[in-house]
Amino acid sequence: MLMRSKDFLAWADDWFGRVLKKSTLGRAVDRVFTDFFTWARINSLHPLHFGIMCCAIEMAAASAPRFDAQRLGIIYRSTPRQCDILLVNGPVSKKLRPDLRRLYDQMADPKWVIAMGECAISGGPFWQSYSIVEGVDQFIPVDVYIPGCPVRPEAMIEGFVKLQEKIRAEKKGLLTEDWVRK
Amino acid sequence: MDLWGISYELTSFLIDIINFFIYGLGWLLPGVLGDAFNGLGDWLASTGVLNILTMIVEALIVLIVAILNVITLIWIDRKLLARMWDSRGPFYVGPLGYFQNIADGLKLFLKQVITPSKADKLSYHVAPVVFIGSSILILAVIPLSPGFALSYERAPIPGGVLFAFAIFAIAPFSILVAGWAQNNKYTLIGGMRSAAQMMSYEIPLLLSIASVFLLAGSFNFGDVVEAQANIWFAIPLFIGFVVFLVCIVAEIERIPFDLPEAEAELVEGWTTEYSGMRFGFFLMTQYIRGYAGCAIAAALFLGGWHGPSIIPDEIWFLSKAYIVFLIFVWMRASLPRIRTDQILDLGWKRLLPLAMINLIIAVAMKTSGWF
Amino acid sequence: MIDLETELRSRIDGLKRKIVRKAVATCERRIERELPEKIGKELSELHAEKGFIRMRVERSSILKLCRLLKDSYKFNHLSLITTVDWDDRFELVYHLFSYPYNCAAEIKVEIPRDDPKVDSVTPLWGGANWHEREAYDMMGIVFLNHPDLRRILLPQEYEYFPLRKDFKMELE
Amino acid sequence: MAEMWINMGPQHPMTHGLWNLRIKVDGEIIVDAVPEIGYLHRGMEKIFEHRTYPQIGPITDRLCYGSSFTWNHLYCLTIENLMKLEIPERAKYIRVMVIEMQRIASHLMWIAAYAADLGLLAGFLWAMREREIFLDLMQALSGSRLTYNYARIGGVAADLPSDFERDALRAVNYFEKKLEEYEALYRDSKIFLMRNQGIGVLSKEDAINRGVTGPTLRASGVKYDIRKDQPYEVYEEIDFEPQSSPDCDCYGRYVVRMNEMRESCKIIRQALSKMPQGPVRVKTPLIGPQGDAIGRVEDPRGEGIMYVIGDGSEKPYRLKVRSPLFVILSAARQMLVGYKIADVVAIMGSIDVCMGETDK
Repeated sequence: MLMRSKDFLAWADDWFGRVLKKSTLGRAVDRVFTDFFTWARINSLHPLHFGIMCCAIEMAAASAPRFDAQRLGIIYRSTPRQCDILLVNGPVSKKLRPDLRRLYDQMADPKWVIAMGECAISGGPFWQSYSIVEGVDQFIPVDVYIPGCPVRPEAMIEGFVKLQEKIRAEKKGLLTEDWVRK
Repeated sequence: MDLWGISYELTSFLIDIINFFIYGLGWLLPGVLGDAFNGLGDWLASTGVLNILTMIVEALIVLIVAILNVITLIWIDRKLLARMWDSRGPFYVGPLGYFQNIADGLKLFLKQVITPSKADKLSYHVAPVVFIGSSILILAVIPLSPGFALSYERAPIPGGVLFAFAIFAIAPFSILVAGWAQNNKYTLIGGMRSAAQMMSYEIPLLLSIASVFLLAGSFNFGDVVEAQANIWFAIPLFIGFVVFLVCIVAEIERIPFDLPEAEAELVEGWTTEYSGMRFGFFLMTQYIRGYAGCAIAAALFLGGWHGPSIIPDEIWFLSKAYIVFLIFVWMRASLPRIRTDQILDLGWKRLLPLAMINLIIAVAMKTSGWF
Repeated sequence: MIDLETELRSRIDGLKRKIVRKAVATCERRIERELPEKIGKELSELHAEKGFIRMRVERSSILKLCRLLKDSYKFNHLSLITTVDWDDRFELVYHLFSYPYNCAAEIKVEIPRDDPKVDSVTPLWGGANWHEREAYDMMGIVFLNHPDLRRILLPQEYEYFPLRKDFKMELE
Repeated sequence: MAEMWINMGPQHPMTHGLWNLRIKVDGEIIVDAVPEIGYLHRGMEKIFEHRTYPQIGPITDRLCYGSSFTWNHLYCLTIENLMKLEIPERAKYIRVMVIEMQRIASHLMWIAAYAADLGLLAGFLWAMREREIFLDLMQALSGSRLTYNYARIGGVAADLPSDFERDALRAVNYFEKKLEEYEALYRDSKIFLMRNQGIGVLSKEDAINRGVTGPTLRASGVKYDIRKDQPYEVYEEIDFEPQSSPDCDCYGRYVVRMNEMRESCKIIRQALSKMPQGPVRVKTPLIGPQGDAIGRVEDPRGEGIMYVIGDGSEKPYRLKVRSPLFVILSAARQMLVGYKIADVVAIMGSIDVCMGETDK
């Protein structure tokens, strides 16, 4: 029965996890809280403050008074640790690719990726150039694609609304689902 | 009726209900077991236990009221800033976006907590706890009215103001530790800046409130506010009030003095590596400190809960605190960020002499017998 | 009043322009007269019109020519270094501008393809530094005596020189 | 504290785009700085060689997202020089007017980013608000908000829509009033002056030697504006004053840009009043001649040059772009060393970084 505190914590975590995930209790808890948690998630989408090319300007314009993305609770955070969304708004060059992957890895789960504009979707006008990755989905999973060259601010906000719909449809609870992406 | 009284009634009512069952069990069960239950009931109803439970209930009430105020302040901050920026602020979540902060907080609660592999584990996890714990402690001593104050058997906390400022001064320590523990150059610089800034602003801050103590002749919030029944200290000690406001903005790290977390150059400053609710703690704590700062300003300089008695005392107090906060919001909307050496210059070369002048004025007033 | 002012200003502008045109013409004439003597045979082409002086020079005397242009004719702004791949040789095109004389110069230098080396002009114009790094990055031309000749736009470990004509891109 | 290197970028709120500034600091003081660029390198010059002359137009829009029309126009100007085309007078006036609108929009983008860097978010949002007015005008012309593709080889894509003159005049009048509001926010703020005066000094000699151009050069006391000194289009017939400042610091750059916006308003008014009637476009050959040509314009960020070599086919043999920021960034070390970390944002913000043209 002798355990170190770390072992004890791991054991307790495992035991609680098993009970909650398997039993009806867990499902009941989830059913009560999932809606609540989903509400929190969809209403607080914080993208990473990261501009690449033209769409970055439209991203800035979207938070300006005319389009005002702040109404939806969209606030840009500068550090990837505190963000939910990686907004890729331009072509990804081969020099940038490892850095972008690292940014994605640094973000805390749950996280989503939006490919904004043609360049991020497929390389756009620079398709097949020697230094451009043809689409950001070649190395990170993308949830929402927003077409346009450049994307208009309205379209960007629409993309966020689409992402909200996606999260709402996923309806992931806290206990029965593992959030960490495999 | 005051807070202690309400809490006492509430607690004894709850204990009466519990004791109904305990004594019932004692009556039902025979022999030693029944005696034991009867003894438990007696113990619960004894004065000491009742007092301790009352204190817990009282603290909970104070905490909840304070947190509600803090949430409102965050909302006011976002809404008013947005209006000054010609936009709308949070709009869709709840009435006028009031629940936006709650959604943000809940989401942060659900986020993964990342501990960088090269971080100093113990201090990385302890620093946010120290930061938020010390800040919530400040709220304990701030009275909203003579009735609504944390007290023990109706005896107010002696030296409440001193206690508040002692606790205020703990924050730089935890910020420095947090900045160091994350093992990141930005956070280290942010932590150093924060420590330097807060420590150099403590001195003019304390000097400016020393003049208030001098005029009021007490370290208690209650006595200080009572001393302003005729005239607010902000009028005779106007210089001190201005110094105090500037210093408190520096202490709670808002624009123009938010350089420890200057997001443009230091990537969110000393919280760069914190994620999830640990970061949420930091964010919330800054507003808790903001609320504490505004409330202290209202109590020490703006006459606390004094005002025409049509409106309850608590509302008077809170509205004064909110008005001070509105000034901070206004400053944030219209001023750029200042630089490290300039902030220290301002603290040592401008505010400190002004605070000294203010102290001299206070001494002159006291000796001439005006107060 | 305002009409008078604009009238005056436009006249002054016209005068200024006349003076500048004169200065440009003087500069052109001086260069046409003096340069061939100073550089010698290696200056294979010299042609000036409307404040735009075209030169072609051997690569051994590019630094000498540039120093002369900068010191004697006040060409104080190096604007652009273009590299061209003519399949059998490389060509460098320098564009210089002179703020005081308000005239431009274009120097063309040919470099053999198998030995792409040329003197750096960074000691004369600090602004040439990155232009030359870019030329190295894109075309693989080595600048002698350059303080920091690394790739600038592409990753350091990149193997090709993409603007050379033999670097094919599947792009149609 | 020991000296240490700090990486600012590629993801850093200071960068406004995609580059990496490595600074070596001793405590808070910068002792060395190495800019690292190329994260947005798209191989533009290689792509140009594979496209026909009309196809290149839309790509040049993407050279600089802040002032796309300037680059589009520069491309058309260069090709017109190569083909020795003379474009209609009205098209020239329209071009001048749109260039100046683009300059205002670009400078507004600059002041927005600059204010956000200094922690003044009101400046950001206000400038973006006024920028929308000019974007609306451009949208009426071309149908697009950011990348217009409005200039064509041999003129402009279309004539002005109806009532455009009225809207443009109204926008300019409104904007001139708003500029005074900006001045109240910046020039009259003690903290703004404290953050800018004497910061990022680039002496006149250094500026010329490093090849710095545009507002940054003029803020260093050199009154050299390509629009005035080597006029293109119809700038010769328009009365305006090139702006310069003897300050050499961030504040000087601020003053130059603010005054340039005022001058741009004047130019738009004059262009509108002097604009003749007539066609806006001439027929152009699809095949370019042999030979080379150079186009040189005053971009909002500095001197933009395109150098084209034609080989007698429908594609250019070589099209070289001279980007102003590419050169100004190479002078970053001269501007940064000796100042504090907090000044990095002010200095790098004041030169108006746009990575699209820099990395090409």
